[in-house]
Amino acid sequence: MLVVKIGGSKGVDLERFLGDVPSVREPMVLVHGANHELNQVSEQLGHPARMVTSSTGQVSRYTDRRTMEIFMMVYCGRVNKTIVERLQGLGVNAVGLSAMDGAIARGRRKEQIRVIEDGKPKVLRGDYAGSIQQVDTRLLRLLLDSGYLPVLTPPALSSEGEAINVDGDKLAMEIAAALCADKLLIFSDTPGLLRDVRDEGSLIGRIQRDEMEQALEVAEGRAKKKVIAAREALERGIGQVVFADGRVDGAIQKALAGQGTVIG
Amino acid sequence: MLVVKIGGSKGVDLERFLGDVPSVREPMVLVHGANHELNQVSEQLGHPARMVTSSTGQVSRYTDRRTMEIFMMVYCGRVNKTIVERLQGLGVNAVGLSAMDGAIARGRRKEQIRVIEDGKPKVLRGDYAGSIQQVDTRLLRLLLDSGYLPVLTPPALSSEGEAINVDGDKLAMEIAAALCADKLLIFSDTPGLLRDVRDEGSLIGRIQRDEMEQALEVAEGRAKKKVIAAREALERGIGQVVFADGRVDGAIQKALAGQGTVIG
Amino acid sequence: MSNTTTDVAVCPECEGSVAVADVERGEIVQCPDCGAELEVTNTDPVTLQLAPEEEEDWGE
Amino acid sequence: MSNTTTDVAVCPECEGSVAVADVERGEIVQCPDCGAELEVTNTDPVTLQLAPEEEEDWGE
Repeated sequence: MLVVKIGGSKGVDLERFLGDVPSVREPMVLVHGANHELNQVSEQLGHPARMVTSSTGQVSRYTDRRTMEIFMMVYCGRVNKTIVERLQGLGVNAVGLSAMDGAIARGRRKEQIRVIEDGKPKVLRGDYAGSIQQVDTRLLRLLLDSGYLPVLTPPALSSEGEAINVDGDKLAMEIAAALCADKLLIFSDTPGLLRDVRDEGSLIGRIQRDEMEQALEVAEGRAKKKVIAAREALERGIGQVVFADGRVDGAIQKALAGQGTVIG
Repeated sequence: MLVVKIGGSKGVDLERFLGDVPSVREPMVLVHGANHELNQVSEQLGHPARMVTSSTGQVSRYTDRRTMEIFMMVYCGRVNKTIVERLQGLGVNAVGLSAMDGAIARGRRKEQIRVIEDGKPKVLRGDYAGSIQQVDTRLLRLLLDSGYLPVLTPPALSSEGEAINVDGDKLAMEIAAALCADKLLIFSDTPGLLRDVRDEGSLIGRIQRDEMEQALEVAEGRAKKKVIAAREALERGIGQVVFADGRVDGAIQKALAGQGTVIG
Repeated sequence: MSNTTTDVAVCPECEGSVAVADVERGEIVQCPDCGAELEVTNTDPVTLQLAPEEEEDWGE
Repeated sequence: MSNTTTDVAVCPECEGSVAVADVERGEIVQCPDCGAELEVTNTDPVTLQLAPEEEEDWGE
């Protein structure tokens, strides 16, 4: 069982990446984001993205109700269905879902969050974002057992049955843990985890389970979030986590063969 | 087995309509459009809807690739997932799908179409629209048998694996026929088929199978398309077609009880 | 007198000449000789091809 | 001297007075007496309540 996360980063050519999917024989769940497209469409619709930073430096998108509508349009509409269209065209029987469908992922909506904005500490309310508490794999197993390829995207469901923005990497990790995946492959527009984000040559090849702490020092910003997710993934029983390059041809096969940062 | 079509007309309060869904005990597929929202969002994104008319007076949306992207955002993103969110909140285990997912509906894309625009006869190419040729019910049955409520929307898939805009009512009818539905309920912002579209009091209550031809004279514009679909539905083995008011409380139960235009 | 420019193109069916004025790409004109329905495939210069058949039933 | 308007509000924890200038709704200020972190719930007049705890891990 394989869980593949393709990011919303602009550097990755989705069309080209998906060309490698038919070569994968084992059961697979594809999880995607659409961060970059969401920023563009939010701009076009006159509701530009409002990024907020927690006191510990974590950056996330303030997701008010209007943003959630645009989020659904971009993640669940444009990107999810373009992937399904492309895969169907390649003869792969894809089924596009959000994590709300069949209540796949439930989480807790943060009623209020504390952020630093324009240098001032603030409390923000009405944020439709949160963390995943539980995954129900029945729908995914039903589809996988019948030969479908689930293509999954945020949002998830809050306990009150509202859509909530959840981190795409975290969603992929929670799904992989719940499905006891052998491998979780996370693709983005870099060769993998880099010692120096500006130098694509500084790829970290291998991180054994006992080298996780050092890896945490190396990673910065978004990469740091990815390492935290990887560590938790291994603790939750996922066999291996690979951060690999989504821009190359045959990206999935290369990652399966160990190209990128292999952890565990 | 019940197939329910809720239109994209602006007059219907979706939130209110969906409140009646938990009361329905039998297996059900919900099919929806989003015509009105698509016109709004296309405007906001600076790609206003381009409606074209065939020489026989049929009006449809010229769906170029950019329009299809917006179509996916509005139909599969905003409206589909808002319905799923609302139903999950009501304790109904909804699964939102486009007709591309699991290749539910395949059709033929019209390479070129003949239209009348600004009074001139024209050939238009690059229209991602077409008619449904074939429905594969396996995914729908799999979901229904496991207690999920499929919430379905265009687009469908062309034989070349491209997304195609298909008529929402036709999609509902094709699904109902393929599932041998007992009833196909089509809701909109009118009490049912009206003798005079301007007079909501002129509701046609009942149309027996042998009164179909007269009904065709009565209906105009979009309503005409609906009667054509109803006739074909009955010929294809669907037990009954009901055109009912989507604006009232308990809309589904009332339609099941025969309120609206009952055909067959 | 509006300064419409009149072009003369060749009908692909009967090779008769077809005079057209102010046409757009994709517009359908009729050949005065054989009556065939022709599609304007280009406007500078005007080229014609047989227009596709009428087809019903499209999307929403 | 910028013409900042200074308001004085009451700290809900220790009832000490908290002078605040040019604050927005939602902003967090600290009570000079008891050090509690307070959220500005209104600005005209300024009202304060105990700010919620710090929580990690949100959406994308």
